[in-house]
Amino acid sequence: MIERTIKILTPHTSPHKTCVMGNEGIARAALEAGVNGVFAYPGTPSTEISEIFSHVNTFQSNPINQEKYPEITKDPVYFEYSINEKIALEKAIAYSIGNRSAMCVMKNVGMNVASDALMSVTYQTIGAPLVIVVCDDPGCHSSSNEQDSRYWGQMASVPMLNPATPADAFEMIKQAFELSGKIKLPVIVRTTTRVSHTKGIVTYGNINHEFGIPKFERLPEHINIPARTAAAHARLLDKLKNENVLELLAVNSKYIFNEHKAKHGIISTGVATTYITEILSQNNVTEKVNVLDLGMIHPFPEKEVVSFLKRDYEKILILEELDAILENSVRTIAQKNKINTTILGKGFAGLVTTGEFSIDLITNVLQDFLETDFSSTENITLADTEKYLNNLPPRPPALCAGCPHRATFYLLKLAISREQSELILCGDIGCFGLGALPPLKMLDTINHMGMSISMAQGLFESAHNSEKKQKVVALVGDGTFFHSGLASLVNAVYTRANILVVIFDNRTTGMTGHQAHPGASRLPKYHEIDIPPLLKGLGVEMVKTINPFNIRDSFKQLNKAMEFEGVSVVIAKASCIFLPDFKDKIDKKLKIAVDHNRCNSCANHEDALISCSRCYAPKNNLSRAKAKLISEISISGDEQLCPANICNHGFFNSIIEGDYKSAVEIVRDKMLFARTCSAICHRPCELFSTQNNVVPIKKLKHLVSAIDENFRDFSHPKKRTKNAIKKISL
Amino acid sequence: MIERTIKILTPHTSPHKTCVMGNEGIARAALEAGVNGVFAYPGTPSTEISEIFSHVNTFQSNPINQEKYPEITKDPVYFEYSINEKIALEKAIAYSIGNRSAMCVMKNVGMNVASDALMSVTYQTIGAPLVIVVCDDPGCHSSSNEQDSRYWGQMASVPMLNPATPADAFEMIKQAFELSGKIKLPVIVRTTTRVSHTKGIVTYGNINHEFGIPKFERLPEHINIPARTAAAHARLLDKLKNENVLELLAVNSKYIFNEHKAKHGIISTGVATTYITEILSQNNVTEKVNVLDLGMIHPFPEKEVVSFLKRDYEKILILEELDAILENSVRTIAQKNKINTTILGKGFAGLVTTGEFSIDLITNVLQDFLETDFSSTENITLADTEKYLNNLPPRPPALCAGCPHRATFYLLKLAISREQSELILCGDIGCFGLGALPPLKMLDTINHMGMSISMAQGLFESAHNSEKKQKVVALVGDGTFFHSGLASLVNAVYTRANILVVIFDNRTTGMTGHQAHPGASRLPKYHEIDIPPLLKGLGVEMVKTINPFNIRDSFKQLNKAMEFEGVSVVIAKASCIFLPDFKDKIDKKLKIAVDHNRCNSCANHEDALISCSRCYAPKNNLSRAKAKLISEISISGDEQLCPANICNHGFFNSIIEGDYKSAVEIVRDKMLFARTCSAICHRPCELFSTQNNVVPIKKLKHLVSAIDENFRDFSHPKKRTKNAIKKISL
Amino acid sequence: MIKNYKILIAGVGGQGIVYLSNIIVEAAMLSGIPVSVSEIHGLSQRGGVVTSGIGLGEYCTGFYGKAGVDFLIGLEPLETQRCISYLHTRSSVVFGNYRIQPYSVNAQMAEYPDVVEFAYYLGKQCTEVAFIEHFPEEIDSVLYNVFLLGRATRMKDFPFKKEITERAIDSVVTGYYKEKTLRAFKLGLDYELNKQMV
Amino acid sequence: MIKNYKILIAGVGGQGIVYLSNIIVEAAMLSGIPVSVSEIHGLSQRGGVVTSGIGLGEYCTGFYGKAGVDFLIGLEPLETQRCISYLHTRSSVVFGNYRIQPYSVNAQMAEYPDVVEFAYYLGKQCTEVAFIEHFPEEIDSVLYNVFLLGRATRMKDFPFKKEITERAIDSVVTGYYKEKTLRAFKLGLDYELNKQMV
Repeated sequence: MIERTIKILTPHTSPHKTCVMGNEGIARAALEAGVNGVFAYPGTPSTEISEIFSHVNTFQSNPINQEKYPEITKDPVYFEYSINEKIALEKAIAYSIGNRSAMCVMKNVGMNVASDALMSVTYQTIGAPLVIVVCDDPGCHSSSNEQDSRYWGQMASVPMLNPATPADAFEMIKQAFELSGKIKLPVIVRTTTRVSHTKGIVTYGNINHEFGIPKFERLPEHINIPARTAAAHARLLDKLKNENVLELLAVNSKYIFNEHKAKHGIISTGVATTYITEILSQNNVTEKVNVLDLGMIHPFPEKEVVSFLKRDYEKILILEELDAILENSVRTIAQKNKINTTILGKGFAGLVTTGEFSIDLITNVLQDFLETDFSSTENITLADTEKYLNNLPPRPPALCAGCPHRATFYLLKLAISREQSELILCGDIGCFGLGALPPLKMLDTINHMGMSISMAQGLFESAHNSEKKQKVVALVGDGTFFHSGLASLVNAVYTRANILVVIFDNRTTGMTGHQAHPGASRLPKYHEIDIPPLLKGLGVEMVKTINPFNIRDSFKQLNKAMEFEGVSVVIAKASCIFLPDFKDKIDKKLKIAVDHNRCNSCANHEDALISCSRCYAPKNNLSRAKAKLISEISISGDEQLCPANICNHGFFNSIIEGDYKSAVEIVRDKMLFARTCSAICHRPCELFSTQNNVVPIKKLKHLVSAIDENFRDFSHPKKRTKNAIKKISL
Repeated sequence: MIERTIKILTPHTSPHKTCVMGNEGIARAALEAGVNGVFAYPGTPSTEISEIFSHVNTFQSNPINQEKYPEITKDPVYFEYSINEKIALEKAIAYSIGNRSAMCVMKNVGMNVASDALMSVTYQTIGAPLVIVVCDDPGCHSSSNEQDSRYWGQMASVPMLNPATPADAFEMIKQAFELSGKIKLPVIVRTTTRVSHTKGIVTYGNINHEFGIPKFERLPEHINIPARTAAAHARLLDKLKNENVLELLAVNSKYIFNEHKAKHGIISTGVATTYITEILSQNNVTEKVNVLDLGMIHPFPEKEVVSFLKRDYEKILILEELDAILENSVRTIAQKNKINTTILGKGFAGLVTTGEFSIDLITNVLQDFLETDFSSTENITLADTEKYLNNLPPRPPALCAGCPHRATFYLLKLAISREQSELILCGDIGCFGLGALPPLKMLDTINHMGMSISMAQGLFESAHNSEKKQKVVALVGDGTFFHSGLASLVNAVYTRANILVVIFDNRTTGMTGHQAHPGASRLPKYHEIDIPPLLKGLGVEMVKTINPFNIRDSFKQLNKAMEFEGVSVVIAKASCIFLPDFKDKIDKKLKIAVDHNRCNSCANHEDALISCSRCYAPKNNLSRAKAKLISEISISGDEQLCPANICNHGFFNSIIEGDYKSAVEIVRDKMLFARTCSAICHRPCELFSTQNNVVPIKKLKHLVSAIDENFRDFSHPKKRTKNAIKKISL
Repeated sequence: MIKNYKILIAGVGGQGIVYLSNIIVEAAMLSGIPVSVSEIHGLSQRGGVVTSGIGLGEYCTGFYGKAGVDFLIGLEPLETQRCISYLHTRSSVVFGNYRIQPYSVNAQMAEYPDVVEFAYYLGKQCTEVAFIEHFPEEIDSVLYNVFLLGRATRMKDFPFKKEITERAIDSVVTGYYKEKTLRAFKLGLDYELNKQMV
Repeated sequence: MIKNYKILIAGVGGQGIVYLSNIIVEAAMLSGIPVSVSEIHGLSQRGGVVTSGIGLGEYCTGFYGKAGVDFLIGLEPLETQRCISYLHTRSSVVFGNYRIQPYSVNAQMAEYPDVVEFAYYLGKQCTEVAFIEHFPEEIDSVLYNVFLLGRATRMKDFPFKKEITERAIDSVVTGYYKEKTLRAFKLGLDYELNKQMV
């Protein structure tokens, strides 16, 4: 990682070609443009951009690096993951007003969160350049909607650039910084997943060190009061007619395949241009069509489009992913200029406003548009592919083996009968949202960032006057809690909602790559905010922190919190497996052995009412586990050993007897996801040992749960099982 | 107020005509449509709608009313001012998902705050009807921008209605509830100031009591995960093609002045239609033009517009306030249908995309469009109006007399030299934003809701590595603090910003009409959140609560907070003069007399270094007052009496001597706004008296500061002065 | 009854402009005349300008433009003067000399206009003008609005007869204040009955 | 050198797909061939599907469609099979039998396809197919990707000579792992040199 950081910080006095991801190109371009500060909230497909600056910041702040690499650590770039996109944009605006150039990075839905800041600053002024990067996600690879951020250009009246390739993105970021400084407006560069996550060749150059000198000017524009607003709106619109804007519109309206006079014209923007270029050249039809690529999409490049429209084409095709924004603008301008050429867009040859483009889709569209059959140049597909594609098992994402959220969900499964109870579980955005999928299915709602706590209180309120005054449960990750959950929680306390909030506190922003947040700051330059005192200060009367792997204690606390009338909060706190503190534990690689005495002390043997779990009970596993947990005649929570309440005694003996099937059944009796059990098990029933030839119980579980006859897995485990058994020596 | 509440709750089995404000009509229509719950954040021009439901809720919750008015208190409507628009919309969505019909009300910029909730729920589903009312403010009467909320229809793909009159608004709210329930999408009704704040005749009818029975259904649509999103987008777009939508488009596309075949056609929406109707009929030209009014603007009423366009007009004019949204859609549809009629819109006859329409503007536009001179029907203007209009003093809004914010600003003026210091004061939205105007001029920035704390930390960060590591000050109202300031403060604590936050805590949401908020909840059904423990829980190390009228103590605390390195917060806590607790004090109407001994004990006389303020010192008032405050040789803060540090002794004697000019000078020596001084004075130097014939010092100040020779006021005060002096008996 | 007639009420926040407009609306409703009202009161509680335009008749809005107001009721003289471009030569005006000084005047940065001179000017320009230089001492300043309405009712182009306006007050005002309000109205109606100003 | 050639790498998050693609990109850069790459790795850390399309030549993107992939490297057999519609009759494929079972298979709700049977099918359909049924035990599973790259380099249509690929590895991989990586590559290159599968 340090090498990548050095690479991105290294200036090149002569052009240096490199193949980088769009997001990396964006980061480099910002550096070359002389960015002073970057403010972001992580979110796919934007995250790599901000991650680079996070590394740059760490690198440049390190005194060792400052000494070793004085050139690339001078004028360090400030970086911050703000707690949400609104604050990130607000701080970026303020930073710019303080005369330091800024960039603000977020994903599509982030712009919604930040929009209030955008919609007013345009009526005012900025100082140093301010560039906003918004990454859209047509096709919803990793987003809760596929909204089209191009609307913000029109809605906020800000210049907007829409690159088609990493090289475009690289150039446009630099243009955006320059333009922003000239017209004192934020400039938006909007990418899509296929631009941000594509690698292409980009030419690195020098890095601008004409950094802004901090300065705040008292200007009337900084005071936004209604009396001045209407005039400010007119001034804003004038800025968009500025010659620098017109120049950029011209520069970014590019003709491609323009050598021949053609009957067909295409106007396209964004990644659509990339598809067209490849397909037309691959099928040798570049002479049949002229293509105009629009890289700057707001203000609308009227002059350039009119001049293209007037070239007397028979038909013009508009290609853009998502909404018909470009198409409607072109039609409007054609109508205004009384140009009667046939214009085709959405609705033509399967072009719709949902989903993303693909080579196949655009190939079909171009064949229809050009009335040309590409089949002569096409490759021949394989035979009988359906047979090999039908019924292939899907591979949905799942919570990692060992993820503490699995333990918390198991706990919730024990505490809440999904069949018998109408209790509603309101989920939120983040890794733990995977709990909505099978096999967990422990979430009833997932919406957008921070909705869980609002959803719970709204659902509580909707049933408030009815007979069922049941508590509603909100489940929220720690990152999301700080992003927007806290505000909803304030509202819940204020309106006396009867809800339980479970914070899945895995000490990081997990989903997007383990960024810090106020509750888990990691770096000393940040102040870590402890959640329980914050909640108590806010007036939450019941706050419980649990270790989700400690099932018996956690179960008790969860039940207490459920019974509490009012707002109660349970913080299930255990590190994400990707964090160093989790990895540290694993790295100890301690050899361990089973202590037979302690093994026999688990709840299974202490609960006189329920027989040993070696008796196979396929149906009522959860209710039996639950009964055991609440049973009076059992050892205390602190003494309890197997978090999943598995009879390790029986399990262990079965393996010694060679009865692996029984062993697996014992695990599955208590744990729906037997294989995972081996991964999340933290081996409480083992003792450390110095003997090298002892296999830990965790490994035993892993090996047994991987046996082929139980799981029909014909690959490696068989051999591994053999090898493992060899090593067991007791 | 109770009568208005009863009126709005009373059902009418036969049509009942009444003249009401658009916002009142909206509230009534929601009741008639059977709304179960209303969630809002206040903001002009939307506030009256939510205020009505606030009263309805209070009325219906009162057991006395429940007994007295059983009919109109049954099935009470839930109401809540959520802490911001995002949470209001989220709770409304949740309420709807709980099968209770909901309405969410906000102003234009509020939709930015709420937008993330809107942009995803459309991909999912609601339960009972959900109507969102957004009130735009063309002309920026009371907003920080004049953004066009009509974009949300396109951007979020939700049906949108755009009424022209209160009667329209009334009907459309009912249509919106019905449609929302049928297609399971939120429906937006967008008004403007001129619709919301206009009164017109509306016909009240019956009230629907088919209230939703609380119910939550576990549906896959409630789980928003990327895998399902793309398909959900297509389903959303299908909903907009539903027959119920098409029906509403037809119903709300109305022909006006359609009797004659005309050469001129107008397509208009919103209040534009109202202007056209009046001007055309007033000038007797209705036969010259056909008008199509579009009440439903998303999805675009394609069929209706095409049929209008095909009527073979010579010219068609598009009239809409703000952006050319309708115009571009009409041009697009004309282009698609190869209709070549001349279409005029923005750019024609002074039509621009900023500001609001007016009778005069539209009169000119229609004269140009119809090529007809209306002057024959016009009234004759008065002569020489310029002479009487030039140089008329403006009347900008100002902080109320007695407003505690004045005291806080005075304090800041004492503590912070605006000439000598570069200290930046970042303001926020709310009453105290008036402090940006003369004579206070104590704010450097005002942007949008909650920006102050972000601005301060961003500006601090921009200068962080420079030599001036000065603290930056954020000023924020208590309502705004809960709306969005808290999140920014979390970020400031997290990133270790060196800022001072002054919370102007006047115990209410002042600007919009004194709504409750979590920090000042007033009603027992709400839990009041005390700010200091919340801040301490959050990790703010220095939190001080001051009474801004207690200048000496407050000054000390403020200086300490300024010196503190890190985040410090000063809460200037004193009630808004409109709150009952302030009024209660006034209502006591205690008669009071001056105690000569105590009068002489003010700081002026104790500070040996500074001569008595009877010596007129026009230049250095503030610095002298400040010197006095920090002087060692003065009586303690607790003993200090006149908060503005005015020599009441000298003042008093001047009046007795009849030297009113001197008396005024003494006041003005310490208080820039002498007249206000009399209003905000809380009479600490007076003693209570039972004598009826004693005039309080506050009244003395008021009378003296209102004397004509000092203020060139030729009206009443002269007589009042005379009368008042008569009454003085000492 | 007349058709398409526009009344404008102008003043400062707190002077009861909306209240007065409600009475006129009620009078229109009682007369069966279509009515609509446009109020501008952004920051009225902070002492800003408030106006209320009332349109009587079909297709008549409360919005007003140049020379578009037929009847002006001015509760504050400066705000009355600010409205003169909306008047025409056949307009009627009633206004009082109860001044509320803006900050700029108090701070001696601007001058309050000469009200009496303005009243003379207006009298010459418009059909009928009534200027109340001194309100009778027996009237509470909060009822100056209704007093002016009374005076207006006596003017020849005012669209409502006094019986209608009285019924409107009776219907709009409830409880304790009704009597006081009707008395203020009566006082306005009878004010200097034998002495026509300007 | 060839122009316009598409390579696809398919597998599961954590298998080093991006890493492998970086080596190929470096090989292209060293050869002076225009290159672009399209990766899809939404929730890779959560065990999802990861693919990387590499386009070689001017106007050649990393995006791939039906019958658009010339060379497929499959790091996981199920994910290899999922890609067959992108292959054409002149495509080359190298893939290994290192299975990572999705939840549905583990929970016995779905069956893992018959990999050997699939390998035979593919062998008949495409120009050249190499199937690694058992990876040599001496290779760490994290280096299966480089092993397959080595095996691929030996195939006749692979666009880079082994010297170029080796230089690319040398340039991309730094420090401690370089030697191990080069060894895995060599092992792949030499794997069952005398025994052509399928």
